Amino acid sequence: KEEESPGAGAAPSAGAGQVVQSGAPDGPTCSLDQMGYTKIDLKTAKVGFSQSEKEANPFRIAETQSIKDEAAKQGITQLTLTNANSQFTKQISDVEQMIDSGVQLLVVAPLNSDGWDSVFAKAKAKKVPIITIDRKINATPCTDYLTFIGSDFEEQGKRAADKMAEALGNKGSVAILLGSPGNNVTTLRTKGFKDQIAKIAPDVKIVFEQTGQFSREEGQKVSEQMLQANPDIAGIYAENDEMALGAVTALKGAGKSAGDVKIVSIDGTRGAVQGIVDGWLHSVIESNPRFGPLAFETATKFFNGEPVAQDIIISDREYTEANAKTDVANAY
Amino acid sequence: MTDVAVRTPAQRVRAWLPAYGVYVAIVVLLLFNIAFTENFLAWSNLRIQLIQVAPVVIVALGMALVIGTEGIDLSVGSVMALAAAFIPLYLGYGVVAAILVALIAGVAVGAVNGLLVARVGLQPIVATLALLVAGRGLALVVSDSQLREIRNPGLVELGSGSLFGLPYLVWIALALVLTVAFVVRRTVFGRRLLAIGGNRPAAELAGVPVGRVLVTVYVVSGTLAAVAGVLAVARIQASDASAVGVLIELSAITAVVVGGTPLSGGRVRVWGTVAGALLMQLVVATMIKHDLPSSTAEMVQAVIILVAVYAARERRSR
Amino acid sequence: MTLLEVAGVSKTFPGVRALDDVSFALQPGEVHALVGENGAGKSTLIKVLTGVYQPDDGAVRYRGEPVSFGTPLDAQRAGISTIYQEVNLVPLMSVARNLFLGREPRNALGLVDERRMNREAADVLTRYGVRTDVRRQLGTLALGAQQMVALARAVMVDAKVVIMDEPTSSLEPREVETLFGVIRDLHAQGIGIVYVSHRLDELYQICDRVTILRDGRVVHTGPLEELERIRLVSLMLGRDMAEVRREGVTGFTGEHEVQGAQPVLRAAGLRNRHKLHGVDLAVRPGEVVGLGGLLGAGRSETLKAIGGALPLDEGTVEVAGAPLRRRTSVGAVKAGIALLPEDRKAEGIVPSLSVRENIALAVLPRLSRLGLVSEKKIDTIVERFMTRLRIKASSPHQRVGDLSGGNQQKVLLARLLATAPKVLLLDEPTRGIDVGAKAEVQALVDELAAEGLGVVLVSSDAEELIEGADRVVVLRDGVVVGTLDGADVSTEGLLRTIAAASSAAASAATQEEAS
Amino acid sequence: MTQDVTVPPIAPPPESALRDERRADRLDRIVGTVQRQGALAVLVLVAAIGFAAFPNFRSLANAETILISAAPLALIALGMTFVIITGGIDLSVGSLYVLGGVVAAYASQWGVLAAFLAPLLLCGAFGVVNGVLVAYTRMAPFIVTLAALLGARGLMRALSNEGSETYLVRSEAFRAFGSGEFLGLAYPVWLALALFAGGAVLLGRTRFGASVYAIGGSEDAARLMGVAVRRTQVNVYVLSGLLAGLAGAVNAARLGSGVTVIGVGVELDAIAAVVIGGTLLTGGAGTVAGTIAGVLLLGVIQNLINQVGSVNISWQQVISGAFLAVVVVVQTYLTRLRRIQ
Ligand SMILES: Nc1ncnc2c1ncn2[C@@H]1O[C@H](COP(=O)(O)OP(=O)(O)OP(=O)(O)O)[C@@H](O)[C@H]1O
Ligand SMILES: Nc1ncnc2c1ncn2[C@@H]1O[C@H](COP(=O)(O)OP(=O)(O)OP(=O)(O)O)[C@@H](O)[C@H]1O
Ligand SMILES: [Mg+2]
Ligand SMILES: [Mg+2]
Repeated sequence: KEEESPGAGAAPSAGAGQVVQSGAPDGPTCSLDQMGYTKIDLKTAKVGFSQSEKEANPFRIAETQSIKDEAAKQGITQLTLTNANSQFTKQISDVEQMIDSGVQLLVVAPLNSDGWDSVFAKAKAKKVPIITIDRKINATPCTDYLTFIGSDFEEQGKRAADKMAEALGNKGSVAILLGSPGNNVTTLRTKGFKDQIAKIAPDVKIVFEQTGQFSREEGQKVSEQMLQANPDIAGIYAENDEMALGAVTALKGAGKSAGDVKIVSIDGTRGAVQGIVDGWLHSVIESNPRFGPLAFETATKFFNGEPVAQDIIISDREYTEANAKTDVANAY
Repeated sequence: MTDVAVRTPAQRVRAWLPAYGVYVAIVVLLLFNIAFTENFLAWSNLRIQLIQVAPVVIVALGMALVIGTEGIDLSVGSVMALAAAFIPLYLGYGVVAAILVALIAGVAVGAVNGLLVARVGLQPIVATLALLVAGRGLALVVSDSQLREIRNPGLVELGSGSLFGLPYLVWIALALVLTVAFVVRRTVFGRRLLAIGGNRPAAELAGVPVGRVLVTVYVVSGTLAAVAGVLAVARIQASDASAVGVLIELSAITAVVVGGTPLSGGRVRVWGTVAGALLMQLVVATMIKHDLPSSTAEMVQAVIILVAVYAARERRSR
Repeated sequence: MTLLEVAGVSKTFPGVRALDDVSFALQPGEVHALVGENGAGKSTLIKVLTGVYQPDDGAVRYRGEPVSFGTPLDAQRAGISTIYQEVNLVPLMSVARNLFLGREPRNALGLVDERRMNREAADVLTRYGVRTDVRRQLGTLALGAQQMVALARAVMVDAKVVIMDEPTSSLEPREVETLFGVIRDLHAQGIGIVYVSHRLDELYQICDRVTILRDGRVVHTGPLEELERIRLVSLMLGRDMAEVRREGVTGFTGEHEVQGAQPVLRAAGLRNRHKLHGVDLAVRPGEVVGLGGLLGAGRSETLKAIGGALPLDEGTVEVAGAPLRRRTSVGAVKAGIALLPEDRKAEGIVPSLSVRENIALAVLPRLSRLGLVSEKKIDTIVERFMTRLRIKASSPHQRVGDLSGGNQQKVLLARLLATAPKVLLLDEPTRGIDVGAKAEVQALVDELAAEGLGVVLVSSDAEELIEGADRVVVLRDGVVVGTLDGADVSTEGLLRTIAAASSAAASAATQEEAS
Repeated sequence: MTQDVTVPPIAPPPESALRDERRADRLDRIVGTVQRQGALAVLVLVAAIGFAAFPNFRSLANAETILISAAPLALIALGMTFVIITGGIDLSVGSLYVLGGVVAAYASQWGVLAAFLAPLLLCGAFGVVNGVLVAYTRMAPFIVTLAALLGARGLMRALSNEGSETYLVRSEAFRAFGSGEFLGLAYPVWLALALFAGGAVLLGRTRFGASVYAIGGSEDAARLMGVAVRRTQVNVYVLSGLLAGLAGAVNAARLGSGVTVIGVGVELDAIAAVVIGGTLLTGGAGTVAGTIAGVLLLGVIQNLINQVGSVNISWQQVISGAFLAVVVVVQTYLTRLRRIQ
């Protein structure tokens, strides 16, 4: 009896897995000996995963699902999941509690890049390796934590800038829909975008930047206000797909038609890719949330004594008019 | 006890300001925008402001009634989410059915709030805090934490269509404002509600069915929040249980208080509440349009709230 | 030297000039009566004297020096101790804490010495006839006992001036005697006392001088002895002596004609843990039944139980033969029982609403159709009762919270009468009401009884009880210990019954002790 | 100070009545104690269940984790207890908590003393503004502190480049305060314990404490009884601001940085803890001991939910909301039992 199709994410791990972009042989590596930790068998080990935000957006849903699926695939039976519900201090105590309860490997999707001192101290004392995914922590790999797997958010911003410059023919005014204030992802995606625009397209003017809190509703509200104050806006850079889709609704409400304003966003959810197919979005830079396979592969290697890279940057795809139609099924 | 009809001009302003301070502030802000904001007077812009303020006004109406009984309803945002969560599940049975289910959810949460406050005797802020937390959780459970896009033409039309040039949303809000104003002013229920807010034991002794009135008030607040939830879905053309209505309780309370309704109960200013919501909408819009960073915007908002409430505060003779 | 003095003081509230060029002087060692009708400005003057309100105009001088107290605390520090009109203590705090608030005994570390405080509090209060666990919450005490705590608190400190705004309004004759003892003592120590009361007997018993206020102005000041009682009343009310004399001072006319033998109210076996232990009461139409007894006898509880405001463990209430099924206030009001609560501030008025809304509150269903109120009908009713009870307000739209105490009481009466009840339960109906209004209220009770209402009257004013009631039921510790009928309804009869019950109870207690 | 007044002798109430009353009072006090310690009772119960059901819950390390995570909220709730007992409310604590942390981390470059003093000064100043506005303008505390919530958060963002800059703690001593232990308990836990002991004395055994209760019980009566109402009100808001700032500093020391993304909704947690602890939101009654039980109860519940393992976060919210309601219903019921006496 459901008439509406879910906007996103019915079959999360079905899509494309992650591909490592860099880091492999030449960068610094880390091994069991280097850290002085002991070998364990992952199958019988207790593993903990700390998610940062509610699984209420496609990215988080896909991320958690991918960890769960891969753990099941590897035959790991003792997987503990916690969710910090966007409260950073809760995440800290969640992780500390998992260490207390004897987990032997931690996979953490950090809510924030700083503030992990107490966790690291505890983990080191108990010799629990920590793999951080999707967001990097400002600390020393191979000492404080094992390794980081994820995208380069600044790079994503730069790529979005490239797309925007291309779409606008290097001139015109652009609005930025920022993510939640203070969030590292927001900071880096903003920095990458602005730096790159300044470098490659000085005639593209950023005339507006307001937070849309990574949510569709706020994205829509802010866009509505923005469109009234800046009727001649040529492009919108949304720091996630949800805000971009909010902006689309706002554009429709303002009587614009598809393609009048070029929208570039980041994430690669199914709804946004469909937006490209429909002509409302110009392009989407992917941020792949399917960390499970890579994370457990890395852990297995590590516990086998092999060296693993200290920084595993995955290569993110991008969706444009050219591939959107064919790849929409791959989006999460 | 001689009546003194003569008042100095200063006294007259002082007597007048508490009741009309919000309107003055609105006019000041309007003038500022007309002078300094591009395209401000365009109908399309004014229309956007009205559309955006409509859900807050609707929620604030219920909040004003609750505050009139010396209560508070923190659960409104979660009720919006719950209503939103039910919509896509029942759209298969038609728009009307889906909306009805959403409203029933609002009635149910309101009834629980009301029973906790009136019969069990919980303090309103705690009872509704419990439902603020649990309600949001329930909404996520119901929606399976998924954002669902809505393509039902009826709902989309409700969210974006107009009648005589005014969006449906605004018509609905207006109708509700008029109804609530009428209820407060002209009905037995309205008077009883104010008496309860003014002195609950006294109202009880005077034969006011306190429990029934309180439950009704919270049910009304829950229902209005559910209406706002439905409208939010229609407007963003998606049901997003995790984001809809977040922190709207604070916006609603601010609108009510800035509009001159005291938190201590016993009085409800319906039009003041509308004005309070409009004022806060204008403040936010002004700051967005002038692209102030969120830090500055928040500090400016803080000051404006204080000034508006200061002007509208109850003066006690000393 | 004058102790405390005001000259040319004025104070205006929105719409009301509460004090108009008032001058007043208190000498050391005198008891100075301050009298006037409800709303004359007595309480306002006291609040101006003690820093609660700032005067618009005029000066306050204390021991010769001009002063301007910013807060009541300043006045207290300077040696002016005040008992304000409504009991102003903190109900949630313990009795001892209330007594010592702001001057708690402290130990060497500067911390509150709770033990000493409780001991001293118990000592002090026993002297005022209040025997209770001082760690109890004050709010659980009867109003009279609370009033005694307030009195003890005010007198405990080394004050130069003690101001009492209607201290006896909820006291028993016995406690009034205690209070007078205290006043005589303070008097002997050369302390100046301002005494406000509507009970004229009391004034003549203990006051030296009197100042009469009317409509915010001083109309007379001088030695009390020289002032004839009738003249005092006429000055207060601003009417001719002859007119006052004709009307007499109490409004009661005597016997009522009981109509019909069937009681309109019958309460049987009312029981509530700790408070009522089986009270029976029957009132016939047109009859006024008084409830007598000492403070804490359970009179208020009996009324509340009948009015549905106190949960009962056992007992039945019938109105005109029909038993009340829903034991709530709502049910009682519907059945035709109207209760005037003792504590009008906490349980009576809705201060934020207007006079009009307050009067209409209980009858809204009757003044409305399909849930919509009819403003016209309300106006009619409100006007009728405002005139009938001579409610003094700047308009029907004035906030009740801003009315004088007596007028608030009248508004409440108006609310009750508007419901056209069959049974009236009046708990201290003339508490804090001026002589004029008191006579009016009393006459009104007569009139209502004549119209066939059953009335239950509780009053700590023995005279009022004797004159007003056809029958007096005497309570003690939640049981009926006697009934006075016909010629027995007299002050002596009342005292005799109470005394007999006391000694019986005392001997019973001794026996129990012995076994 | 007591004047000698001779009071004419009057017959005291009969002994039997007094005895009756004493009996009633004893029951009253027992029920009262249960009610006041209701949170503690529930805490013991819940902990017992945890002990029986989850081996990991039993470990000492887990207890320490609960305590240290609870420390900042405990400090905030302590200040909130004072505010709520006066009949007020302080919504700004969440923002002051973040602001305190950011400022402490920034100031730590000048040493540990600066790291503590800077947030105390700044958040104390916010407390002064709150207090003065509440006490002198008669604006509702709810709205005054709501404005402060916005203002403090705005200021925090302004100081941290719209929240994007996280200052790291530069003082080793300050960092050591956050991570060090004494007798097996972390310093922040000791600090919280000490302040709670101080708070209990302040509230229960000083004239200031008496004024706090009096104002909450009846502001008008307190004023007429000569309580310095305004000064007391200013003081409680300052106290609340100081404690929120201190909580921020403690948290910054523990995390090693001034994290900007925390603190949203902390005021509601603090209010919930205070109310679970038996303090009346209408003011006039409450204890510091109850608050500490309330804070721990919230921490233990969260810990237990995590012990269960993979409870969906949505259900977690449903459970904690329902739990809050149940605890408060039980408490209200006990209070009512007591009032019927
Ligand atoms: N806070 C206030 N605001 C407005 N009007 C007030 C206020 N306080 C008193 N009044 C008005 O001032 C007048 C004097 O009141 P006040 O309380 O002094 O009378 P009173 O002589 O003490 O009467 P009572 O014997 O009934 O206690 C009344 O008309 C009253 O309505
Ligand atoms: N002298 C006293 N000292 C302490 N407590 C008292 C005293 N007298 C009464 N009480 C308390 O008052 C309560 C009962 O008061 P109640 O209201 O029934 O009195 P009442 O007969 O209605 O008198 P009133 O009409 O003055 O209120 C009991 O809880 C009793 O303990
Ligand atoms: Mg008076
Ligand atoms: Mg009584």
